[in-house]
Amino acid sequence: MSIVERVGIDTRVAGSTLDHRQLGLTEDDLLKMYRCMVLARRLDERSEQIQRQGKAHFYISCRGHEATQVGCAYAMEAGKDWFLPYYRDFGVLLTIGVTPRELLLALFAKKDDPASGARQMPAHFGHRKLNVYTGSSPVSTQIPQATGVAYAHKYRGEDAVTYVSFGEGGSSKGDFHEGLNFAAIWKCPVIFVCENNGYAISVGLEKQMAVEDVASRAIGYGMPGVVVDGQDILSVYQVMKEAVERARRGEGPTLIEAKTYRIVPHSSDDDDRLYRTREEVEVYRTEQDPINRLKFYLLGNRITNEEHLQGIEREVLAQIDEAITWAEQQPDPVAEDAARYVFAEE
Amino acid sequence: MSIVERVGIDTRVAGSTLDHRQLGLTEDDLLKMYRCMVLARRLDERSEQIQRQGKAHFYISCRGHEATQVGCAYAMEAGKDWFLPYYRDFGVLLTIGVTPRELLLALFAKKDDPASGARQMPAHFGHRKLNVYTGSSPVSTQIPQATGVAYAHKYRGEDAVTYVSFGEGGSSKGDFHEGLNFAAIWKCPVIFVCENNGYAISVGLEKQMAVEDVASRAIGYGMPGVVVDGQDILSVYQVMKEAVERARRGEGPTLIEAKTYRIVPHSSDDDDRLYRTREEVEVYRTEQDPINRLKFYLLGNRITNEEHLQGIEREVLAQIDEAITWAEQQPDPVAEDAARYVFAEE
Amino acid sequence: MAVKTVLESVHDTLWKAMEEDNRVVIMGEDVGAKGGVFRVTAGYLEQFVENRVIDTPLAELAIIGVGIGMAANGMLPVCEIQFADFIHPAFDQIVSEAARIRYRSNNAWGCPMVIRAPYGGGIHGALYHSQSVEAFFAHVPGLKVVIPSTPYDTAGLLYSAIHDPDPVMFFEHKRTYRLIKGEVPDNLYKIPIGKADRKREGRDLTIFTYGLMLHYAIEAAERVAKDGISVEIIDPRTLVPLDIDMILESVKKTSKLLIIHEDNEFCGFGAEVAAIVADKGFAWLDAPIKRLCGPNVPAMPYNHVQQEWFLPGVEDIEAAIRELAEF
Amino acid sequence: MAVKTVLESVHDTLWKAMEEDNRVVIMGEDVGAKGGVFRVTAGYLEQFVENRVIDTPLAELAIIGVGIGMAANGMLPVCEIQFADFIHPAFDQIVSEAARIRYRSNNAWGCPMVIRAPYGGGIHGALYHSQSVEAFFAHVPGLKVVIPSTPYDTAGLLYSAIHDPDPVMFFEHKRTYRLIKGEVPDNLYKIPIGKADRKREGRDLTIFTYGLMLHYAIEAAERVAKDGISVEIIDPRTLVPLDIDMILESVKKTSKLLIIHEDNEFCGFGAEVAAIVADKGFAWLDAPIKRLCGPNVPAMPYNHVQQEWFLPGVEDIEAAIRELAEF
Ligand SMILES: Cc1ncc(C[n+]2csc(CCOP(=O)(O)OP(=O)(O)O)c2C)c(N)n1
Ligand SMILES: Cc1ncc(C[n+]2csc(CCOP(=O)(O)OP(=O)(O)O)c2C)c(N)n1
Ligand SMILES: [Mg+2]
Ligand SMILES: [Mg+2]
Repeated sequence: MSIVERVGIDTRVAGSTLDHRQLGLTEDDLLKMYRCMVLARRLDERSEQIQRQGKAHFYISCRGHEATQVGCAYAMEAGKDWFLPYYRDFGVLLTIGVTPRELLLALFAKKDDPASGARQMPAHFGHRKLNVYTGSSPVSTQIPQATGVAYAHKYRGEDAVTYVSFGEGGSSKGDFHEGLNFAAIWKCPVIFVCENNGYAISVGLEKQMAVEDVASRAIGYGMPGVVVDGQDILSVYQVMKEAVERARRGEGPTLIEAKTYRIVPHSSDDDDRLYRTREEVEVYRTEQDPINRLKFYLLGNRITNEEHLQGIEREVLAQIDEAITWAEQQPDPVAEDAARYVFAEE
Repeated sequence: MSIVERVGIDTRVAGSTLDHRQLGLTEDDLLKMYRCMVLARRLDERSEQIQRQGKAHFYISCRGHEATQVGCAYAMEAGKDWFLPYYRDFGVLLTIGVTPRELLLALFAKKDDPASGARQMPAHFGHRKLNVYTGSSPVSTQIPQATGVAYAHKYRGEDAVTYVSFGEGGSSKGDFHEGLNFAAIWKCPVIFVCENNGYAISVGLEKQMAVEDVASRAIGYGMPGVVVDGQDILSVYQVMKEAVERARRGEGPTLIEAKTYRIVPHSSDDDDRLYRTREEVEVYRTEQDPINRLKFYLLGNRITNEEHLQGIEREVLAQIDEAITWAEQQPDPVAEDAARYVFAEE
Repeated sequence: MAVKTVLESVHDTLWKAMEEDNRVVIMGEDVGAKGGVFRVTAGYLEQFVENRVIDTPLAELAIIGVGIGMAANGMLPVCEIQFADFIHPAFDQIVSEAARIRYRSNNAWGCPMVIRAPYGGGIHGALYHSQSVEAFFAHVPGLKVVIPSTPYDTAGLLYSAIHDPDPVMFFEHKRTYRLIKGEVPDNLYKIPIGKADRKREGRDLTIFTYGLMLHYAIEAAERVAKDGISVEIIDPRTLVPLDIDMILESVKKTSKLLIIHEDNEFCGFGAEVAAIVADKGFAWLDAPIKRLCGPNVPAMPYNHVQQEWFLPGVEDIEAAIRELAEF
Repeated sequence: MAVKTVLESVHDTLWKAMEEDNRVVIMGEDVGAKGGVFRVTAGYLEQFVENRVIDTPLAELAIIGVGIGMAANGMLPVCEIQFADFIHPAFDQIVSEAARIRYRSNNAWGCPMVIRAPYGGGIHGALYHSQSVEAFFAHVPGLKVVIPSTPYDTAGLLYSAIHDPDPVMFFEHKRTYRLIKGEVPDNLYKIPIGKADRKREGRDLTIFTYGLMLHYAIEAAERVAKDGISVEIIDPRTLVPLDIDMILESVKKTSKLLIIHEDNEFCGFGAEVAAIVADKGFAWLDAPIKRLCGPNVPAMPYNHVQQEWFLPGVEDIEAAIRELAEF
């Protein structure tokens, strides 16, 4: 018995089975999406290098999740909607307008890091101007908070929507349960996005849950639960857009589960050979790679050509390199400033 | 779409639609069940009186829940199985062999109260010899604990089953989520019984959840979810028995939701006229009263007669009165003993 | 000025603050139709719309977590935890989240919320309806911790708390709710968070205490006054920030310090007061710093005999005063 | 006797305790295939059956809650919280439940479990991978709190903890895992919970400290020794029960006390030590009781400049010793 809607699943093909025009997307949109994904990927790779060179203490990756992240963010309205992303969501942040420079300030632990002034590790996002709420390390604490943010929008009669994400590991915590239940009762305009990559660090799905889909929990709260192929950006965009519209119409929250995969270790502190095979990873590095899938769609549908895509690559790399050079030279925070902002200053 | 099994629901009739013989119950069993229900009810009423007379500081009731409690407990094996009841479960305790005397020691806050030596309020159960684990006030903390108890049985290859109960209010807490998920993953032999009486103190269902059935959450954990008419002891016994057998066979946990009603205020500190109508309550005091329903079945099927039932009443009342007189005369705890058992004594 | 109980003071202050400012909402278990288990919000649901008097599911983590989100997005939530004993499921949301929203975001975000909870014993609440929890939260930088003990302080501090830009833990001793009465101005007013109050002037000995014990201490001080022992009583009113100056000033004068609280002694709040004075007030001390606190058992038992055993009473305080005064 | 790191000491002790007794199981996040994020349980999954090396869902409340149930039913669970910072979601299960199973049941039930967690900073773990949490739990009657600082103490105390009839919080300073080496007997042995250890003998001044700071303090003491300042260092090893006698004995000898910990000062564990000494050791004191602790900010920042700002270092300790010695 299927109790969740399934979109794009079981059709894991190169490209997508959907047509972007039916989703209201222009070719220009597709290229922008492509650019965001490539930007996230290359920034990620360069960040890994920087960490390996000993220039950063910590690095955590979005690699493999780009379709999910960019697809979700593209369906939101930057500047108006609110975001409570989890630590992998580089693709979300870049899509809504956070710059590589800003993200690199966090990687290099620099004073002007807009998220935390280098108080927190990289990937603990936050961006006041873009309504990205400050995040922390304990997983899933952001879930009930997102419900509260959305409650406030609804309370004031505004039609902004709140995005909140977490891994499938995070769905095991009480915060998930309590946050979704509250949102369903009060029909808060919030979209819960579970990026299910099959592992909570090393713990595989069968030790995390006895069900196939996290989305199957939605029915127990009274909201739609949708499973989507998280490698296919068009499928992701489709379900996210529907959920956002539903929320804006005042019909309440949705739980979206994107089946995805992280193709690198959990973080710079992890060695994933301890718990998964190289063969398994390889699939997601090749045919199931989300960037490859969009590329295949773009080329297959003659929306663009290899050359143009390579141009995007070059341009993105140049942007990143410039940002790295810049960010690395920025100042460290001042030691004594660590005493500030325990409380508001007068 | 129904994602839970529904037993006895939508057939809320006087008596039961089931036949006790098909459930493997003898007429003697039925009379024992009846006696347990009456014992719980009368003890409850007398406890209320005692509290009103100022002889106890606190009283909390099982009234209305008797079919659920006695039906569940009757399907368990006393002395072998384990119990983590919640505060309303007087019917469970009496059925497995805890005596009115013992329960009254707690009500009068006497030294020999087997649950806590009067350290805790009444209805914070515990009975070492009968495998009733010590309970507390924070709701739902017992849920993951029950999973752990059941894990230990399974670990040692024993076929004991663990019963744990909570109100539908308690199902909103993270403990519920984390405890059920863990039990499903490890197929622990535990039965989760939700006594859904429609209120968490004053908070009605529509402010507690956006779904009809707590049991609909079972599917999100990967265990059967069953809704049962909690006023019909035969229906309750049936689903509980199946769940217990399933657990003994090593097939894992079940979530049972018994739709029931408490026909008195939440506790001696509550005034239920603030949040519900007298008409609503009246239904459950009359045709939907669980004792009436079994009585109707017993008389309708000519299993016994009014006279015999009145004999049971008299006998129960005599037992309770004797127990009250006895318990009231027992000693208080010694003041300085309150310093003991923070840690084990050598 | 009307004479009110502590309970009425909370009721009226919250009410007026909600009337005054739409951003203020209350949320918690049974705050709606029932008006709260202590009837603090009696009549609110009729007066304000349902989405300002939020009956929550039985889920403390969500009460705080959702409140944090509201606070991030322009509201001023006043979250009620039904009994302080039940605050622990929300410990992570309070300690890891609310307390450090500002710090971790380098001042980009704030968390203006109030977390109210009735605490304390003496009402036959047994192990789980009697506890004091202030020491946990006082240790957490980023939280303000307020414990008013009179109707006047309650109103002024609650109003300050609601408009404080940071999260405020607001603990009300439930035994004082109906027991303690006092004059309270009709209008809304603020008492600054971080200022102690000298509840009694004296020369021989300083008592630091708050909550129910404050009232017991006053009674004990009156008793010993007849024998010429002059006790000064400092009510901190807010444990964080703590008004260290007033404590030191008093110890400088009296040279003796007795710390009293209901919470168990070991690592209780009194330890911090003792530590501060043993450092900064060392030179003035004429006697050991004494603590009179709840015993180190998990909480007070239900049976009245053992409840009394747990709670420091007026006689215990009197005895402690006499002993220290004679040192 | 082999020389081991603190990490190896934990690894080997747990391993042998599991070999010896089937009731012992470990549970936590990533303890299985990965062998723990610090590799404390590396190789366990291959050696022991899967249901003794339990990879749990990401759910700390369940890790403790399920562990309590196991402990009730004849097992000896050793629960791992991946970082002490993530213990708070389980706060209610620890404080309201594990800590008072025995007390609330009047000794009918017990809760023999160990809760292990790496804590402490200095590894660029920032706000949420660096915290000290011992003060919270030390305040809770019914919990034992153990913080070993050497490989030898770690092995002996861990084995004692596993066979203790009550719940034991076992905090390992993660910076010491690979940094601190020492001799450890090959066999299992017990060090009694509740006995402090004089890590250094001295005459002029007593330092009370534990964890990483203990090692810094030893270094600082060596430095000042060259100038004739003789420092005694008391390592409590267990914060609860606390070996008050050894502390008082030392203060009686030296007349001066410096308390050092990494956790922030306000209401930190050091406050209790100061309070005890300011009462029971008052007569022997020749100087104010001093504390050198983490500052009162939510936790240490990520950037190395600010991390260093937060953590007391050998120089800071040296300066504090000199100042107090001169008093
Ligand atoms: C409460 C808490 N416990 C443990 C951790 C340590 N931890 C960080 S990420 C992680 C796994 C998260 O897995 P998942 O939610 O599936 O997200 P993914 O990393 O796979 O994207 C763990 C255990 C944490 N951050 N917070
Ligand atoms: C964690 C926690 N929060 C609040 C309370 C106070 N409280 C006691 S019972 C109760 C309502 C429980 O409702 P439900 O679970 O539906 O059980 P019922 O009483 O209806 O049988 C509340 C809020 C508590 N005991 N524990
Ligand atoms: Mg994952
Ligand atoms: Mg209920």
